[in-house]
Amino acid sequence: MRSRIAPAAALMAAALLATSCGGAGETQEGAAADLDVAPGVTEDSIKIGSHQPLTGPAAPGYVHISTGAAAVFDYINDNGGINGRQIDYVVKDDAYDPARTIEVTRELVHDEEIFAMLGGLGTPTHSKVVDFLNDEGVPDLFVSSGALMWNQPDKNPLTYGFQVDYTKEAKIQGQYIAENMPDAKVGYLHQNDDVGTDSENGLEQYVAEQRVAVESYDSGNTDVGPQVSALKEADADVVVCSCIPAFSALAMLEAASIGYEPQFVVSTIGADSATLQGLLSEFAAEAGQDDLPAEQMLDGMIYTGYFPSVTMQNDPWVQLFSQIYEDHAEGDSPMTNTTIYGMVQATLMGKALMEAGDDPTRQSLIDAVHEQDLTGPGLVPFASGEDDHGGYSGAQVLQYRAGKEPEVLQDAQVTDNAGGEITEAEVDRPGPDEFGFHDE
Amino acid sequence: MAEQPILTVEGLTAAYGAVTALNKVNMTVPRGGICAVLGANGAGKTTLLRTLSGLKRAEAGRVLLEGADITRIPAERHVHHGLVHVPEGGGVIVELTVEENLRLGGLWRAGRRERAARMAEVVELFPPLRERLSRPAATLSGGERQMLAIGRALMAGPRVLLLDEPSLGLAPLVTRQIMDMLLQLRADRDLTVVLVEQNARSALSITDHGFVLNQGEVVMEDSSRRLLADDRMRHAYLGF
Amino acid sequence: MDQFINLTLNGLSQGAVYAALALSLVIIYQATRVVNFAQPALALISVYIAYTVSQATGSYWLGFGAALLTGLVLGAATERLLIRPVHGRSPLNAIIITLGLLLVLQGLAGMIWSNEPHSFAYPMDYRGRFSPSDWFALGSVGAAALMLFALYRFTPLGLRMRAAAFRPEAARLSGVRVGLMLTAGWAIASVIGALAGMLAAPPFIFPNVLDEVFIFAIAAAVVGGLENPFGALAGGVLLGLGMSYVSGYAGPELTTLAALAILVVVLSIRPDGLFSRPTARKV
Amino acid sequence: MVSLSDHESTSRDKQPESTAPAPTVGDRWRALPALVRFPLAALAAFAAILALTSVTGPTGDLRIGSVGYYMLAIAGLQLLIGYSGQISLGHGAFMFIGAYTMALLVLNQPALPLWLNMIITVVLSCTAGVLVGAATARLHGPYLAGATLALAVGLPALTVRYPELLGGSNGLAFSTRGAPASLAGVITNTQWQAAAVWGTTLIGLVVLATISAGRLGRRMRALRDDEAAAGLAGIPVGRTKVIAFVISAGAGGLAGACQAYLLGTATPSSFTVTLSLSLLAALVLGGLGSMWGAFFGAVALVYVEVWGEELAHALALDSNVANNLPIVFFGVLLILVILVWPRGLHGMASSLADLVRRGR
Amino acid sequence: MTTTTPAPLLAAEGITVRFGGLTALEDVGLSVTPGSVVGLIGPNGAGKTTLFNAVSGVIRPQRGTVSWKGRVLRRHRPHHLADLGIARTLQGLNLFPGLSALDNVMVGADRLARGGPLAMLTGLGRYHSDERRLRERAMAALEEFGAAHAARAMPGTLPFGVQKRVALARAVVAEPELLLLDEPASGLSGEDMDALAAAIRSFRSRMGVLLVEHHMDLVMAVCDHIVVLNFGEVIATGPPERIQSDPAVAEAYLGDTEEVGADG
Repeated sequence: MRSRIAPAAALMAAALLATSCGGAGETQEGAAADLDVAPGVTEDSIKIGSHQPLTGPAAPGYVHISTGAAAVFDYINDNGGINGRQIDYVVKDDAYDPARTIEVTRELVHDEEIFAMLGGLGTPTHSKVVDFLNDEGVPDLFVSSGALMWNQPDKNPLTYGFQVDYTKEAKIQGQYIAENMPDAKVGYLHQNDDVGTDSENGLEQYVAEQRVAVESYDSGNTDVGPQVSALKEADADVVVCSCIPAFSALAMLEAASIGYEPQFVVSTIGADSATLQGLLSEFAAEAGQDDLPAEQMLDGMIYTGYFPSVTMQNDPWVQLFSQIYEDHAEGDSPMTNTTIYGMVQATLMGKALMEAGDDPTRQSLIDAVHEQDLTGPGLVPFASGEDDHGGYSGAQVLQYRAGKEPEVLQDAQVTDNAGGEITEAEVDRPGPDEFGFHDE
Repeated sequence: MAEQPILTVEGLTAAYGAVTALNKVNMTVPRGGICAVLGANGAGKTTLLRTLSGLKRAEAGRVLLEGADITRIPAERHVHHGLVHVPEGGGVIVELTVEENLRLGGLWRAGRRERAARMAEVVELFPPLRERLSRPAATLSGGERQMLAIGRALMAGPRVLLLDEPSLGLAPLVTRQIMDMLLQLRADRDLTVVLVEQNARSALSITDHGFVLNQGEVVMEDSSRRLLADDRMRHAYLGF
Repeated sequence: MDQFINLTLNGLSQGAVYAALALSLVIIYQATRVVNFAQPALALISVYIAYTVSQATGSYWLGFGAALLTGLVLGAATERLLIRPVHGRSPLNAIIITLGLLLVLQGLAGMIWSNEPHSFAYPMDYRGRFSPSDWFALGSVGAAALMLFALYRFTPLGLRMRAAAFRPEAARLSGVRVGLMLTAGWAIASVIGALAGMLAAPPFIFPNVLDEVFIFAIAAAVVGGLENPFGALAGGVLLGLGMSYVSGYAGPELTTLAALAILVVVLSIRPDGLFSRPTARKV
Repeated sequence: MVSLSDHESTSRDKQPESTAPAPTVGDRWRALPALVRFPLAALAAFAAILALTSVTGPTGDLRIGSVGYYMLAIAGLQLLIGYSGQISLGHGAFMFIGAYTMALLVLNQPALPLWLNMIITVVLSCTAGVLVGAATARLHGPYLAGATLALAVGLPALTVRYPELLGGSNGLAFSTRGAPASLAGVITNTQWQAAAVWGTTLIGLVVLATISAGRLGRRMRALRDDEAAAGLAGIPVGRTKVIAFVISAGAGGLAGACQAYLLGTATPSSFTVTLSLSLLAALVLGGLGSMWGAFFGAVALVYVEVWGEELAHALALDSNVANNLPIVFFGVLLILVILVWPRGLHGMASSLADLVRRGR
Repeated sequence: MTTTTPAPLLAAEGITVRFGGLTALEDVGLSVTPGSVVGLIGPNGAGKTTLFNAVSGVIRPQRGTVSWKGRVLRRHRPHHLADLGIARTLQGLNLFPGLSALDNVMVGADRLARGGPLAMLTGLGRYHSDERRLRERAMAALEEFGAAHAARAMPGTLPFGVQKRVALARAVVAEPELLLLDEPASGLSGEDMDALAAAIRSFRSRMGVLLVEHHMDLVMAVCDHIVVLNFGEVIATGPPERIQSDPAVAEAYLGDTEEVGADG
C-alpha cells in the first residue's frame, strides 16, 4: 500500500510547488482601475460607505462621527438630495480591528457596491485597505486620521486625507510655544504610535531646546499616573498633549490629582471641549468649584483647530450644524466637536458629489475633488489638488474660555510635514448658503 | 413487636450505572437498638448507608423513619428528621478547626444556648477534643478524627446514627473505646445506631442484631450472639 | 525618590482594585471550581446601575449601595440560572457559559447606556498624592476582606459556606444546603466584584472599561493561588506595585509584559500560586 | 486535571462529507489507512471549496478563507484541549507569532515562495510552543489557563516595544502575490487566496487528523481521561502534554500566517484576548473532541456576527441596540448551545442525524 | 511449583512509610518470582494500597528498597513501570471513558509500537503498520478475555463485568513480566469472578502476579503465596493453607483474640 502512496504524495507536493512558485511578496502591478464607472449610483440614489469602530474598546468617542455625517446626509436628502439623488450612507462596524476592517471594506465595495468611501476611521485600520480601495478604483475620501500616509498621490491616487496631519499640527504648536512661551519648560505626552512619533517630529523642530520630558501612554492602559508624575518631576510648565480625548481628560485629572498645574497644549484630536466636558462633568464639583460647570476645569487650555468648534456659537456653520443635529440626529447626546468632524466630512462629500455632475462617475467625483476648493466649513485651506491630497493643511491656535467663545491666539497657519516654513494662511470661508444643498 | 420500629427499610434498591449495588434490602431497627451491617468489601454496606441518608438515590423501595417516608428527601433534610450519617473516614472537614466542625453539626438547630450546651456535652464525652478545639481538624489522629466525626453527628441531636466503619485504620484499643462509647450513648440517650463494620467480632460484641450483606443483598439476619457463633460468618469474611 | 513614592502609592491603589476583583474570582472558584469570566460584566452592570441611580438622585452613595445590591442579585441569579444547570459537567462548560454571559451583558450595557464613555465620579476627593479616594479604595478593599474574613470565621453562614466549599458531602450530612451556599458564594463574590468595579471605573465608564482590570485580576488570583482569598489580596497588591514600577521606570507599554513576567516567575517556582495549600493536590 | 469526558471516539468523527451514508461504504471508508483516507477527504473538501468560491464574490471568498484559518486554529486548540485536556486561553498568541512571521517574511524576503513562508512559520511557532509548553508543563487547570491568558495579553505588547521592526500599534501592511499569471481569467485573486488558505488549512488538518487518529492522539486522549492510568500504561505524560502544546502552537501559528496572507496585514489589535477567548468559545460551541467541532466553531465565529449584523439591519433598530446586537447574539448562542447541547453544535448535529436515521 | 527458588522479579525490603505522624507501613517486605501469584491481603486500612503505591513509585518510602530483577529502583515513578515490564491496574476501573474499549486496550499496547515520533506525527513510516499491529494485539487480548464483541463500544455503555475484562486486557496486552492487580474482583458477580480466577491462573505461564484483594475465595484459589498485613506490619506469610490456619489472620479479620481460639 505504502509504495503507491509515496509517489502520489510526491507528485502532489511537486504540483503544489510548481503552482506556488514565485515569491509570496512579489506583487505585479495591476493595470489602473477603470474610473469611468458609477457603481452604487442609481436613478435616485448614491451609496456611500464607511468603516467605523462602533463597538469594542476603541468605540467610545468615535460613534459620533458617523452620527454627525448621517445627520448631514439626512438633511441633504430631506432637501431633495444631490442632483435629485438620495444619499445612502452605509456604516460598517470594524471594532477597530484591522482584520474586520478588511472584511467590511470588501463587503462595502463588492456586496454593497458603494460609489465612494468616506472617512474610514483609524490609522491601523484604514492603512490596511488603502491599497485595496485604490486597486478597486474606489474613491477613498477624507480618511479620519491624521497620519501622514494618506497624502501620497503617486502611490494612492484615490486616497485623500482630511484632518491636518500630526506633524503639521505639531509644528504649528511648537512654533507658537517657542515664540510665546520661550522660557517655559516643555513636556510631551503622547500616544505610543504614529500620533506620538509624528507629533514629536513636528515639535522637535521648534522646542527641542525647551523640551524637558517625553512621556508616552498606551491606549490600552488607562493608568497615566506614572507619566503625569514624571512630567511633574521634570518641572514641565507646558504639557503638549497629543492624545485622544479620553487621555487628555485622564491627564488633566491626574495632574489635578497630584496638584500639578501645567499649561496644557492639546492637539485637535484630543481637544474636543464638549467631549472633555462630558468626561469631566463629574469632577468639577470635587475640584472645589461647586458653582461652576465642568468647563472651568478646561479654562485656559490651549489647543489647535482647523474646523469650527461647538463653542463658536456665532459661526454660521456651527449654527447650521446645530440645527441639523437637532432635526436629524438620532439619540439625545449633546453635539460635540466629534459630531462636527463627521458633519464637515459629509458636507465636503456632498459638495464634491454635487460638483461631480448629473451623471456622476468615480472619475467625475475625483475631478470635482481636484478642481473644487473644499475648504468649506474649515478654518484653514483644504488641499485636495492633483498633487496634494493632504486635506486641511494647517491650524489655528486657540484658547478655551469657560462659558465664552474660544479666543483665537493665532490665526490660521499652514505648513508642510517636513522641514518647511510655517506661513500665514489666507482663508476664504464660504458660508453655508454658498453650498446650496437645499436649492434643488 | 408492640412498639413501632424507628427505622424500616423496604425493598431498597440502588445502582451505580449498570451495576446493582443494593438489591431489595429489607431491614427493621427498633428504637434504641444497635445493629450491625456486616459483609465483605464491596458487599454494599456503604451504599446502604448512603442510600438511607439520601446521598444516593434509591431506584426502588422506601425508607421509613418512625413511619414517615424519608426516601426522597434531600440528604441535608435528614438531619432535621433526626437521622445522621457519619460516613466512612468520618467526613471530618480537615480545613476547619475542631470547634468549627462541631459547631457545623449543630447549626441547623436554632438557639445559641442550646448549641453551647450540646457542645459542652460532646466535649465532655470526648475529652481529647477539648484540648484541641481551636486546632485544625487536619492535625488530629485517626481516633480523634473519628471522635470528632461522631461528636459532630451528636451535635445534631440525632435519634438514629448511621456509622460507617468507625474502626477503619484504628488501633484495637481505640476501636474498643469507640464501641464502648456507643454503648454508653445508647444507654444515656436512647440513641439508635446502625453500625457498618468490617471488624465483625468487635461489631457483634456490642450490637444486638446483625445483617450480613453480600452482593447487595441481605443474606443473613439474626441476633448478634447467634451470628457470632455462626460458621457461615467466617466464610463470608474469609472465604474458608 | 519622590517618583518612587508616587509609583508605590499609585501601585497600591491600583493593586487594591485588582485584589478586590481577584478576591471575587477566588470566592467563586473556591465554591464552584469555576473561573468566572462574567465577573467584569456583572461588575459593569452594577456600576452602570450606580451611575443611573447617582444621576437620578444626585447621591454617589445611593449609587454605591445600588451597585452592591445589583452585584448581589446578579451573582445569585447567575449561579442559579446558568451555572447550576451545568454543575458536574466539564468545567469548560461553565467557563463558556460565563464567557457568553460576558458578551451578553457587555452588549446589553452598550444597548442601554451606549458605547460612549460617561463621566463617572470617584467616591471622594481624588486630588493629592494619596488622595481620600485612594485611601477609600485601599480602605474599602481592606474592609471588604476583613468582613469576608469575619463572615467566614465567625458566622454560621460563613461556616456553612466554607463547609460546602471544602467538603460538600460532609456538609450536606450536617444539614447544610450546599446549593444555597454556592449561590451565597456567588452573590457575595459579585458584591465584592461590584465594589471593585466602583473603584476601577472612574473617571469614565463604558462597556469595556473593566476588561483590562479583569485580566490583571485573573493574573493576581493565579499568582496568589486560586484556593486562597489571602493570596488574591497579596497577588493583587504585588501585581499593582510591579506594574506601576515597570510603567514608571521602564515604559508603559511594558506593563502587560511585566504582568506576564510576574506570573511566569511565580508559577515556575510555585505552580499552584503563592499561597496554595500543598494538601490541595493529590499525587 | 480537567477531565473532559463527553467525547466519542475519533473513528466515528472522521467521516468525510463526500461519502454516501450507506453503512457498507462508510465501513469500507473507515477501514482505509489514515494516510489515504484523510488526504482523500481533504482533496474532496478542497474541490468543494473551489466550487464554492466560484459562485461567491470576493467578500464571500474572504469569509470562506477566514473560516479556513479559524478552523485550522481551532483544530489545533482541539488537539490541545479536546484531546489532551489542557485548557489554553492564549491560543491567539500563537496566531500572533504566525501572522508576524509571515508579515516580516513577505516584507523583508519577498522572493521567498509562500509555501516556504508557511513552513518557516510552522517551525517558528512550534519553537515558541516548545518554550511555552515546557514552561507551563507543571501547571494544571486554571493555572495553565491563567498563564496562557497572560501570554495572549503580554505578547502583542512587543509590537509597541519594537516599533521599527514590528510596526508599533499600526502593525505591518503588505500585499501578496495573487493568482499566477497563467491562471489569470480562470481564477480571481481572492479565489486564489481563499484556495491557498484552504490548501494550507487542509494540509494542516490532515496532519492533525492523522496525529489524532494514531498513537499520539490515543496517548493524548488517554491522559486527558485519566492521567494516572495513562502513566501506568507507559505513556510519557509530561512529554505528551508538551507535544500537544507544540502541535497546537504550530497549527495556531500557521493559522496566523494564513490570516496575515489573506488580509495582507499583521496588527496587534487583531490579536487581543478577545481573539483567544473567541477561539476557545468557538471550540466548545462547535464541539469538543472532534475535528468537525472545529469546522462548526469556525463557521459560527465568522458568520454569527454577519448574521447578527444583518438581523440588526433588518430590524431597523436604534443604533445603540443595533451596534451591540451581534455581540449579544453570539453570547446568547453560546449560552443556549452549552445549556442544551453540552457537546456543542457537532453534538447537536450528530444527535439530529441519529434522530433522522431512527425516523427512517 | 518448581523446586528451586528462581530469582525474584520484584523484591521489596524493609519498607517503612509514614504520613505525618502516622506510620502506614513498618519494615514490610515481599517478593514475587516469575510465574507465581502472590496475594497481599489484610483488613481495610492495613496498608495494602500504601505498599502497592510504594512498590509502584507513587510514594517514596522513608526507608527500605524496591528492586526489580535484582536492581534497586531509586527514583522510579509510576509511568516508568511499563518500560520496566510491569503493568498495574488501579482500584476501580480507570478505563479511559472517552476511548472505545479497543482504543483503551491499544493504549496499553502502546509500548509495542516500533515507529518513532516522526511516524506518529506524519502518518508516514511505521504509522500504519504500528496501528495495525496494535489493533491486532488489542483485539487478541480482548478476545482472550471474552470481550471482543465490545471492541467498538465506549466503556460507559458496557456491563461492569465486561469493563473489568477490558481493564485486564489493557493491563496485560503489552506482555508485562509482572502484573500488579489492585482489587480486581471488587464489584464482580460470581460468574465473572470465576473467569477472573481462571485468567489470573493462566497468567502464571507468562508473568508474575501481585494481587491485592479482599475476596478471600479468589485469593485462596489463585495465589501461590500470601502476605497478610495488619496495621502496617506483616503478620503472616505463606501458602494459602498456612494462612487459612493462622490464628493471627483470623484475628485481624474477625476481631478479638480471646474468641478466636474457640473457632480455630
